[in-house]
Amino acid sequence: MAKELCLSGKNVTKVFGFGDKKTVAVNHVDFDFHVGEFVSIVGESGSGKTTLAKMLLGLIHETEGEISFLGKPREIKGRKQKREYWKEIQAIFQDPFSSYNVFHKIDAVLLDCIKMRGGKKLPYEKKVEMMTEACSFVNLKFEELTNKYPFELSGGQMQRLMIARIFLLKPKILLADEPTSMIDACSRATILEMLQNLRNEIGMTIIFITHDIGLAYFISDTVFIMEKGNIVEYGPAEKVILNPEAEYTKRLISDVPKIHEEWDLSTV
Amino acid sequence: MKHILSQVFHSGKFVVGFCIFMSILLLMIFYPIFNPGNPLQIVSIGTFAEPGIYVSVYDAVDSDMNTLKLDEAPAKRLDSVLKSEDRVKMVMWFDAAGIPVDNLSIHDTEALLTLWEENYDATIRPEGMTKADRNYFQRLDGNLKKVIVTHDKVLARQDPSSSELSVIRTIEDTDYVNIKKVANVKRLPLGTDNFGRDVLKELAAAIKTSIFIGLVAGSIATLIGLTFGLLSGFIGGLVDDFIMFITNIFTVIPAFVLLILISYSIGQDQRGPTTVAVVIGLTVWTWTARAVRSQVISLRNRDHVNLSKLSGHNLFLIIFTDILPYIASYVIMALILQISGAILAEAQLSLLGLGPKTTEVPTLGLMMNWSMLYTAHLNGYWWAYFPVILTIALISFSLNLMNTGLDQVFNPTLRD
Amino acid sequence: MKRKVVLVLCLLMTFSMVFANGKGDKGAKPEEQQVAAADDASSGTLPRNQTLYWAGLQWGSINGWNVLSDDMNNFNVSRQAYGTRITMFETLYMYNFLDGSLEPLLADGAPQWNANKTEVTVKIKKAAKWSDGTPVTAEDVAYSYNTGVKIGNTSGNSNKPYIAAVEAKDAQTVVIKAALNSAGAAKNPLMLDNFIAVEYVAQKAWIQKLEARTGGDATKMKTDPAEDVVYSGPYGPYFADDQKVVLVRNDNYWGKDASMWGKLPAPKYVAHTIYSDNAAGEVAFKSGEVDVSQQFNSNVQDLWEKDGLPISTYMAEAPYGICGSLPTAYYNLAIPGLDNVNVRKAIAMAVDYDAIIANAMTNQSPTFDQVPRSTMNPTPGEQALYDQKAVANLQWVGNDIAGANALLDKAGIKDTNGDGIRELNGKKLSFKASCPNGWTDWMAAIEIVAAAGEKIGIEITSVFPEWSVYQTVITQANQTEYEIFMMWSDGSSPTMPWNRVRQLMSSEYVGVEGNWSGNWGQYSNPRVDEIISAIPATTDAAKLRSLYTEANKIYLTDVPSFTLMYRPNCFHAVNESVWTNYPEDGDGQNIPPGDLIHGYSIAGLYTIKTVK
Amino acid sequence: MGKVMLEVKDLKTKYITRFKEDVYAVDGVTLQIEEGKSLGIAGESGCGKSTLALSLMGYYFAPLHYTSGDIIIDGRNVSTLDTDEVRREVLGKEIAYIPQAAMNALNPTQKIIRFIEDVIKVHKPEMTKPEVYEMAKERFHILGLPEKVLDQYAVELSGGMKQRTVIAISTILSPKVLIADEPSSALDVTSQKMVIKMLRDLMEKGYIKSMIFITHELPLLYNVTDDIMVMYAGQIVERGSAKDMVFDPIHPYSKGLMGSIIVPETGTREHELIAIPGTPPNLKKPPAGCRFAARCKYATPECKIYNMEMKEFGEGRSQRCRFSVEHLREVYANG
Repeated sequence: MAKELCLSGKNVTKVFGFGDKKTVAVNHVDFDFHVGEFVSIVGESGSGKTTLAKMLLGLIHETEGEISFLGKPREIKGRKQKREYWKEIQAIFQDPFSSYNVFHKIDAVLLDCIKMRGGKKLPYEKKVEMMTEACSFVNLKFEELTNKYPFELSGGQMQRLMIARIFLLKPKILLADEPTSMIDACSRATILEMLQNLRNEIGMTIIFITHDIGLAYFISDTVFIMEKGNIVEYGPAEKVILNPEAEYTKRLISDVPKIHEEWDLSTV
Repeated sequence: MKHILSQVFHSGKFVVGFCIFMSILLLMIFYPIFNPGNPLQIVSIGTFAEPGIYVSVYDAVDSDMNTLKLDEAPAKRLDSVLKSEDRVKMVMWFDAAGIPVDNLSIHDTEALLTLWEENYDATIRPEGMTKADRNYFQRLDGNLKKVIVTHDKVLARQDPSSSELSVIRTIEDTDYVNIKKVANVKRLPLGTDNFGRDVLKELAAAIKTSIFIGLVAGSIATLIGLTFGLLSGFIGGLVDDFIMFITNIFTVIPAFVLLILISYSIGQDQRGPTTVAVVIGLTVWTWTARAVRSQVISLRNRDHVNLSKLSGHNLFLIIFTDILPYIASYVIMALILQISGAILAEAQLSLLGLGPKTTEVPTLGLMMNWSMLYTAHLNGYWWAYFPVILTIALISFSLNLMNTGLDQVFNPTLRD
Repeated sequence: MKRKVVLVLCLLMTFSMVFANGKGDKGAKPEEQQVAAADDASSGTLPRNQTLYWAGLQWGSINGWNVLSDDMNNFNVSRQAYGTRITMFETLYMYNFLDGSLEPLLADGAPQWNANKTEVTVKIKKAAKWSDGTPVTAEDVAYSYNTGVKIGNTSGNSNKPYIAAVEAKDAQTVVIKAALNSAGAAKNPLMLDNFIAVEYVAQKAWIQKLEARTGGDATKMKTDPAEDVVYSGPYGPYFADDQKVVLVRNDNYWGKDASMWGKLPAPKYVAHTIYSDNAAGEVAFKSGEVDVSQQFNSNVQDLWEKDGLPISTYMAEAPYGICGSLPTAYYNLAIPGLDNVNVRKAIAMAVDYDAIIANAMTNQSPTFDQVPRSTMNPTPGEQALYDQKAVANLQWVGNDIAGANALLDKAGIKDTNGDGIRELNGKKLSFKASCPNGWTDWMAAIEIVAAAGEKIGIEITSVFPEWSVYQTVITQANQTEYEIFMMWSDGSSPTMPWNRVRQLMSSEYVGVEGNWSGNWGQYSNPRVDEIISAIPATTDAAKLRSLYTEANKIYLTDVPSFTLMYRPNCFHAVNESVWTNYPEDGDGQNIPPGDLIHGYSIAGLYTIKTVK
Repeated sequence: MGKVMLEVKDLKTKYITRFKEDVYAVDGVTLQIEEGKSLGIAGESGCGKSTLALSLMGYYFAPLHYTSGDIIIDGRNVSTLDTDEVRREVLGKEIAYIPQAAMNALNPTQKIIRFIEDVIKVHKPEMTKPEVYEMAKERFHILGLPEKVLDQYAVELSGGMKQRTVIAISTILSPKVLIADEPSSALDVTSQKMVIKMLRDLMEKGYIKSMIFITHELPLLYNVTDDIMVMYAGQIVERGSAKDMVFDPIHPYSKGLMGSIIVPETGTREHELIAIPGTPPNLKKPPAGCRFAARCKYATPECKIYNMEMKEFGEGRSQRCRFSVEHLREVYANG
């Protein structure tokens, strides 16, 4: 799958605080994500994966290093540039309950996407059509959702609606920050399936942030393992998970319970 | 919205607070309608007329009279000036003046009065009797003379040029006037104050001013606090540091001291209710700023804000749609507290003589100030200050109660 | 300092008012406690039935006993025009403001004037002795005066222009020579009367001791606390701190000699508890801890009629006392609008004085119906000095809205633009009326003045600056800040009512910086100045009467100021819980209601008895 | 068959909300655990797992209320005791409970040994402080916790260490039953593994006689407990040995649950995930019939009418679906 570069970083670093309180959240990492790739960034809490994600999204600025988008250095200084950039990269966050403005109806979320895609002046019927399509993409019925408030939905439905939002926006890159960690296992499958559909049907690049190495293995093409701000290992999922090289990766895998293999408790 | 309202009105505390506050508001709105006119108009000459119904004597004597034969009338009349302690004192006078009082019962009114009529002499200065006592007996004597003689009273008019008197009518002790027939009857439910103003009317107007001050001061404080809190919390960084520096300065200096200093330096002739309200508003915003800031900081990291950013919304849109609605309940609660605080602050300031310029508008604090300056509290003119204190207490109590009620609704951790 | 105490007390009172939630008297608690504390701290030992307590004369602790000083803040050594306080230091004569007479104290017999009224000779009583047993001599009188002039205290400064010399003829004879004008007559013989009635006599030996101690330095002499003071009065220092001042009777007082009182005053101790404010004093007075109160008790009749307390005033009925001063509202004549006599008169006519008297003075003042307005006190003596009939058509009783409106309309001062406010020369008539903040009776009066303006189309707003600000402004010569403002007039004294006419209208105060004396509105009329200079030298009663009548005619015509109420020289209410037989109206003793301390009212100390 | 340590018969408990509505969170649970055995409870959030854990202690406080049923610990029925007796005689001694965020319950201003002293004081007041210290030291040593922890403050410990310390403190009196409600879900994988090892040690060394382990992480459950019980909407839908449950689930809900297991090992990527649409029913008004019927893709209209009881169908296995085991196996095999 040698494809063109979508997002890449060189020496990307993020430092929080000054002096004694200085913490290096992301420490000179390099990465290349390709178009249409399903990438997982795996790390435990405090590994800097969420900070990296926010930098990729342009929500926070990198302290050092350079992020390139579609082969060109990313320019997101001004508001306009940011707006343009955000048409190409979007996100789904961990907690569906906090991802919604509880004061807005569900329609508002979707209408906002249509507006962002320049469909502000479309007739309302057209908009409904688009929204219905988006909802059906995530197995939701727009008629049942319209005029409802987010708190009337279950967590799984909310997260699916988030994906519907992405479907409407059709960005080049989707950054999914632990989208299933707050969701029950039964609904998780649906979410994962829809993410795969986004990649397969729209050709989106998906950057999947997770602490669950099993999940990363299950879903992604490429896996990046992060430890304390560093990328300690990366490569195709099969290789990294089944034949890990880095000590950290090995430990991570051995610490996770399995069902077919023996879970060795003596190693702790 | 409807849902929130219905929830709010399910809170017992809120409803009680709301009812109290509404009744105060109703008093404020409707009393002036029933009793129009300038609340600062001086209606009584002299200070502190007691609460009650005042009947114009001038008109009463001209009204149609009915004759009522009431057996108890003379006794009542007498009782109004001759109480049992007066009887005891009369005996004391007889004693001091050396009049034998053997076999005299103080309940034997007739004997007592006869003896008094025969013997009392204002010029006698019995040994050991104080002047206060002598004055007392003179007053008693005067009062007795008025009631024990049941001759008709003659009403006469004086000719201004010749000073001659012409009898208009005689008034008998059985003459009564229906109060409805008297042209001028003034009800003063709370009497008059030191200036002779109708206290209830003034109170209604004062509530209005005080609530105005509360609203203006509360709005200013909330506006400043909200703006600072939003900017500080949402933008962060240097802006946050700077705003928090100012906020801390204001927090460290006790607001009331600041208030006193500012009010003092403004000078009395500049202090209208609006100025006082602005000054109060400018000194008490810190609490709101801090509360809003901490709320905003926790909200700032919520994903829906991030998502809103990713949707390309600008700062103001995000603040207005994604931040403000979330903190609206806090802000409203803060506003309620600020209003109640401002009303109290005005009362305190005015009590110290630093309130709004007097006598253009009444405020609750000014009413207290005046009644205190006239030592109403030492002399038992309760109607001049107690209703004011009660009103202040009720306003503050009801607002705080509403706030607690809202807190229960908006802040689920306090739910049981 | 006092302000702070007041502040703290106000706060305390607020709290007690708010939390006590009810009964009016609960608010009094802090004061009561304070009083109780003061009692325990300093004078639990003073036997109550041998002590006479005052209230309302002493605020803050005393600075010492120095009779030559002006700032001892000591109610026993301070000078009052209507009768110097003579418990400790004495004057030659005692002034009686009831009838204006002079009773000899240190002096023996009436003062002897020479034929052309340029000097007065006073004999000193043989019996008069200092507290150290030495006799009081003419030399003491002369030395006291000369020292006053030398060190420049108030006494010296105020008498210097009118007194040429005070000389001791012999041990018992002192001659006071008036300063003469160009015509060879006394500049102001009234000031000599005043001198012998109000100026203290100090001991020459003690003054010399003081001079030796201070090296004759004027400032040091004036600030010395004089712990070693020698006095001639019936009482001497006993105890003083920030809670209380107590004097003890000198049982060797010379006055028990038959040539003076023939006995000692009744109270062994005279004491003044220092109260933080009027309210505290009032509470103490009501509870019987104070015998004689100089405080203004609003609605004083309530004390006996409602509260049934054994309290009485000099007169049983309103106005309860003898009024001797005229709190007056001055027009600032430099203000456009107020320079128009019709505006001035209209405002003065519209004011509801009955409301002021009922409200501000709670009827402790005769009304202008009872005593028509003039420059005179409401005492019969002063009232007789002018022809009331001649000015009757000029006197107004107030609340004459129709008359005031008619006057303004007639003068063409009308509301031309329909905003309800009249204009004069195109400028709307809008004035600020002020008096010091916290002076409640004056504030109430100013409010009523402001209310009157509204009724006649003149906008008057009330402003109450702090006294510290107020006093600096009004004593400036050309201030334009206050437009209608209140000031006092001096109380009864031998120089009255001449001095009052002068205070109200004399142009000598026009343009004077730091003017504390009078005519703050800067009125100027040459004829009035002539009258003022003529009165003191006039002895012919008819002539005097015509001069006063003319002065009043001018005053009532030009209206440079208008009196708002009559006010007592001092308030005098007594609580008879411990002492009784106080002087009273109509008791034939002719002792004035001067709190038993001012001038001849001290005679009351010899008549009071303890209650059985 | 070993000695029954914990026996629960038809336990029903409910929440009473602010609006006085009843929520039937545990609706007729029957189970038993033998000495030396551990039981895992699995299910989605909102299925009543945590409520069951709370209810099993016999310690009820608002808004949780006991309705009916028995809880018998080692022959003693604790459901009839009042709250005070439960606290004094049962908690800690007979039954210990470790909630999800137990580690945050430690007062940061006290040394660890003080907590142990507190626990002992209630149940064994005769022990002196040095004796307590000795005993704690020994227990910590055996469980592989450093002794110095005893003299440290909670703030000085890492999250994993804190959680292990809490477990050690809770089991210091060697309770007969330990109820662990997601004891490791807030920890990183390494700490999680240590906690699990410690629980295993406690069981193996006999400090606890039996254990109930609650988690939504099935691979963990598979590795920790002997038996697994699946809960749905306040009821148990299936029970069996861990191995049977993971590899041969019978009830459609268990089937779905097990089908969502993802572990980082060979074969995972080829494995197809099973999704269960919808959400668990609102327990204020539990549906008639099979509670899972609304979400079950094999359900027929009858499922929504008939409410089934647990049926045994093999060695220690039982399930609630009205279809036969054979029918279900056949259906699953055909996809």
